[in-house]
Amino acid sequence: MDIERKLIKRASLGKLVEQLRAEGKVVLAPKKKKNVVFFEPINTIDEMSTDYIATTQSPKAAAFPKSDRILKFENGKEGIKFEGQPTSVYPETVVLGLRPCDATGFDSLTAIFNWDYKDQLYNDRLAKTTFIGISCASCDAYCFCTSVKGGPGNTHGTDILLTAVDGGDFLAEIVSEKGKKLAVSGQQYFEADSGADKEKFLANVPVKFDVDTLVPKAQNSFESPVWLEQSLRCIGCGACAYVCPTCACFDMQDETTGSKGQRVRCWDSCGFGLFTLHTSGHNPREVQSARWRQRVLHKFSYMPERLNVVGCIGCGRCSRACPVDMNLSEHLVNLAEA
Amino acid sequence: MDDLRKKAKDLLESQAVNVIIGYGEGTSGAVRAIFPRKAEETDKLIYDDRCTQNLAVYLMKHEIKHMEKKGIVATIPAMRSILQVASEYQLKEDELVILGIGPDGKLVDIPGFKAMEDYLATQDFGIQEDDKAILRKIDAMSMEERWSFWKDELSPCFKCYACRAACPMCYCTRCFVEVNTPQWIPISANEIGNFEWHLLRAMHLAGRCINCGECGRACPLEIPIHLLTYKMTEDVQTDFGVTAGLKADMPSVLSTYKLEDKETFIR
Amino acid sequence: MYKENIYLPYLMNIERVTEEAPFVKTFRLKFANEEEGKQFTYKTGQFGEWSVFGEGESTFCIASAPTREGYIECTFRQAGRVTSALASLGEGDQIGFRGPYGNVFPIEEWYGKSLLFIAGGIALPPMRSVIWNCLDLRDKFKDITILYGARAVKDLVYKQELEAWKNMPDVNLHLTVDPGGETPEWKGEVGFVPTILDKVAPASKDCIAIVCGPPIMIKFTFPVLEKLGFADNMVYTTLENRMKCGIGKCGRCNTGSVYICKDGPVFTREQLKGIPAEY
Amino acid sequence: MAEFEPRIVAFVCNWCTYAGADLTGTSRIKYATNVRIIRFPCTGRIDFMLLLKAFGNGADGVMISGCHPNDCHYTSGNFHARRRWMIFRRLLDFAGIDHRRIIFSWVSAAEGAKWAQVVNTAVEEFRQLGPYDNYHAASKEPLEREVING
Repeated sequence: MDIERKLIKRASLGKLVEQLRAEGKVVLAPKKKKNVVFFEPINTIDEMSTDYIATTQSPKAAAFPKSDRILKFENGKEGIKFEGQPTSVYPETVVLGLRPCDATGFDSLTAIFNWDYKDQLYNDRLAKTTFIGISCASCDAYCFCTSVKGGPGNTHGTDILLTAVDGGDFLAEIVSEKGKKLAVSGQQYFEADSGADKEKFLANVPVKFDVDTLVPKAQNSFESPVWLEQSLRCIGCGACAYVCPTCACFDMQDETTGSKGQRVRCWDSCGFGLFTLHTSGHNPREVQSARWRQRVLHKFSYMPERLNVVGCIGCGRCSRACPVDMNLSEHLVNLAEA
Repeated sequence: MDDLRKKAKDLLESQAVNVIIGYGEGTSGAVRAIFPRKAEETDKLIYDDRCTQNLAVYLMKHEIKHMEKKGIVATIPAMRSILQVASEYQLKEDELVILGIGPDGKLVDIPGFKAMEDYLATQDFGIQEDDKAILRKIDAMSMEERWSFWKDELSPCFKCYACRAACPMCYCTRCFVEVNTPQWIPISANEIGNFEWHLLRAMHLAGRCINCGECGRACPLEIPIHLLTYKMTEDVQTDFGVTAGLKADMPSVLSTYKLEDKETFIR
Repeated sequence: MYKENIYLPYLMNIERVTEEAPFVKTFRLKFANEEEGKQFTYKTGQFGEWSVFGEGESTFCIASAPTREGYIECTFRQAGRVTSALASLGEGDQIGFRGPYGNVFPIEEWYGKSLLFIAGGIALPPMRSVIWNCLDLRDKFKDITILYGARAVKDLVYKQELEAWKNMPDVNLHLTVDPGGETPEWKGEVGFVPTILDKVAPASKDCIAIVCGPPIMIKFTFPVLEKLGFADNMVYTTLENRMKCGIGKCGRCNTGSVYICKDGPVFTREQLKGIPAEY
Repeated sequence: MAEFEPRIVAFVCNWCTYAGADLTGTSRIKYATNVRIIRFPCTGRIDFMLLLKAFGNGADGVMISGCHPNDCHYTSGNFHARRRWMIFRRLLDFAGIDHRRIIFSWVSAAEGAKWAQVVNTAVEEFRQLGPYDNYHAASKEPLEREVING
């Protein structure tokens, strides 16, 4: 579909949010609490923060929440009754203010969740979600989207991409059918394109490495000593994985009260020591270096090989969230130059 | 800083240690832990105001534990962690060389645990004023306000366990949240599960926390969880007169008792 | 929109419980919904996610042979949260089962050849599915040799079936227990599996070896097979790693870029040599 | 409206309070029926986690009772427990969890009458406090929020 250019005034964006809410849609937008920015439901645009490079928490929860019910069960006298989570209750959702890199992140998630077996929970949530992205006018030292074939104004993955242009109004690029539908239902808020030069308003994100060189190198680096060297200071928490927009590893757990309960899927991290522990006590990834290697290679070797997609979008969240300054792009540069 | 580098270099050259756990330059003005294992790498060691991470956490890390003799750049919180962990029989004195750093940022000569105890006895290490102010603010709240405060603070927690990973005292190979027969604490990060996790983690640090504040600093969501253990160190001090991390052979507060322990609530 | 929730298990009724060894039980299971049972098919080598509602899921192989219709069986050792809960259940109770997942033993490719099964301890269950499958198609194969070892006599699983195999004229069965694990009545071999394999020395010509056991047993068995002349592509094994989903999503079981749940669990030794050993 | 009947879980030690409660019964002393007693080998074994679990599963009040100081069957279990409760009680208070809903007592095997009196008083106090709504609300259907918000 051809991208259609429109203009939306800042005030109109607020009215659009009000209309979406009036239609019963959940609008998730960046909200700031201290220095941390989350995607949370908003009622009016005033609640939305614009003061962020990338949000602390990625928008992946829109389609892959930190805890998600798979099924409910009940142990009764006549045996066990269970039913899968009906996905019809998932709300129509609009994610406003995600970055172009974030939108690309759903490619990685989709590749994983649809690898042969199609994951209904994820797909049904995603199908009900519309993404209104906002291009990046600035970046910081952790950003490296341009190194993984992204860009601060990339339209891929968003349904509508807004770019703040002169005077604070937004250039609105209507990218997908979903975007078009939304733009039509709120057509009074979209005006004719002013012809602004989008590129002029985008951040300049330097390219740190060439991903096409990196991937083949990563594929041959399993035995490399870099993993131990890089990961000595890693303390094995899951902060990087939990803020990552493409990390999809999960755990499945049963939670019960009395005779009733539910089976839940919740986020997990390959960085945790017990992630791969066998019941026998044997652990294939006994040490942190093996776990760090798994994290990097999963994104830059295994996913490209098996799913034809690089599992990283260069948002830099992992490095910002890391309590011990494990800087991913720096390590990738090392690897690419090794 | 030159003193530090020189001492580290000497230690590695004389093979008195196999590794130095210290601070180096990180990215974008950040500081990170570095692990020089060759004398020439000691030039990368730094020490300044930005060096706040409690490096004692690495003494418990599998890969580093197995490097046998280690030197560690230890600020006062790190020294206290070392003594505390040693009192729990997790560290041997002869495997460690301390490169002590005083409050003025200068190298202090700490030849052993005894010297460390003596040095710490001369130091002042209360809870920092800003944290103290928040503690008093919470104390002054009504019970309902405190409940709302913590509910609000803990609700974003997604259980990445950075607080646990950053803590030198959280060295269990299997934490109570990972004990699953039965499963006590919910794995999923839900409201009450987050309460249970943080309160019980704090309890497991009762009489052991040395107020380095790493847990709060490590939290990617800026949840002030360190306040829980800070409050508890105050309580342990009030009730039992004990301060953690001052002696290498101090019995644990909660596995000992006194006949005269005074409470007012048992009927 | 995708219609089906891929994590929904089948509800299974426990028809029979067999105590195999200390802490080891076999469940014979029937589909609570007969229609589901009729549509269900699987092949030997595949595994599933077995669940106790309220405790969670656990991964292990289907221990019955697809040639035996109308039920499936699983054998498990009581070890963790789920298997302990399973062990507390009895006939008439219900559990969940998701599957079948993973690849299969290519039995059709083995037609006309001899078969050598080598198993240790609790690793006989995945093998038992293959053994019965092949025995049910006995005339398709030449010699069938089974070498099975356990730590002690009491730890040998499927004791009745071992007896049955012993009495089959066209099956060579060698049982062994580790030194010290024998009882006064023990008539089998005493010694570790690789040692006994070396002693029995089956001919490698036109023979497929299927090996399954603890890592230490595998480690010492492979060189013996090599010595006996078994080519790497004639040696099969089945791997296990911790899993949650069983279908390539949860991110646990991969060893390098190979996912044990999807590319395995059955591998030839030749394939194993080409992948990192994260298992 | 019927009077609110608090649900109470009592964690008691096997050697003193459990025997004491038994004596209350055999002595035909009537007392409030709101208490579900859970017997432990010793107060030293009553993990602090269990208190939170009791509230999470719907209790409005919790009672903990064991041997008087110096009477512990295992010599010092109750002394250890006492230290733990001193700290835990303050921590709960700091977290905004209502420590008035946890009542501690020493009740010996001979104090059947005391047990009845302790329970009756506790029930009355818990009744005054009302149901522990905010804790129960937080523990109920923990995933409902995530499911709705996506």
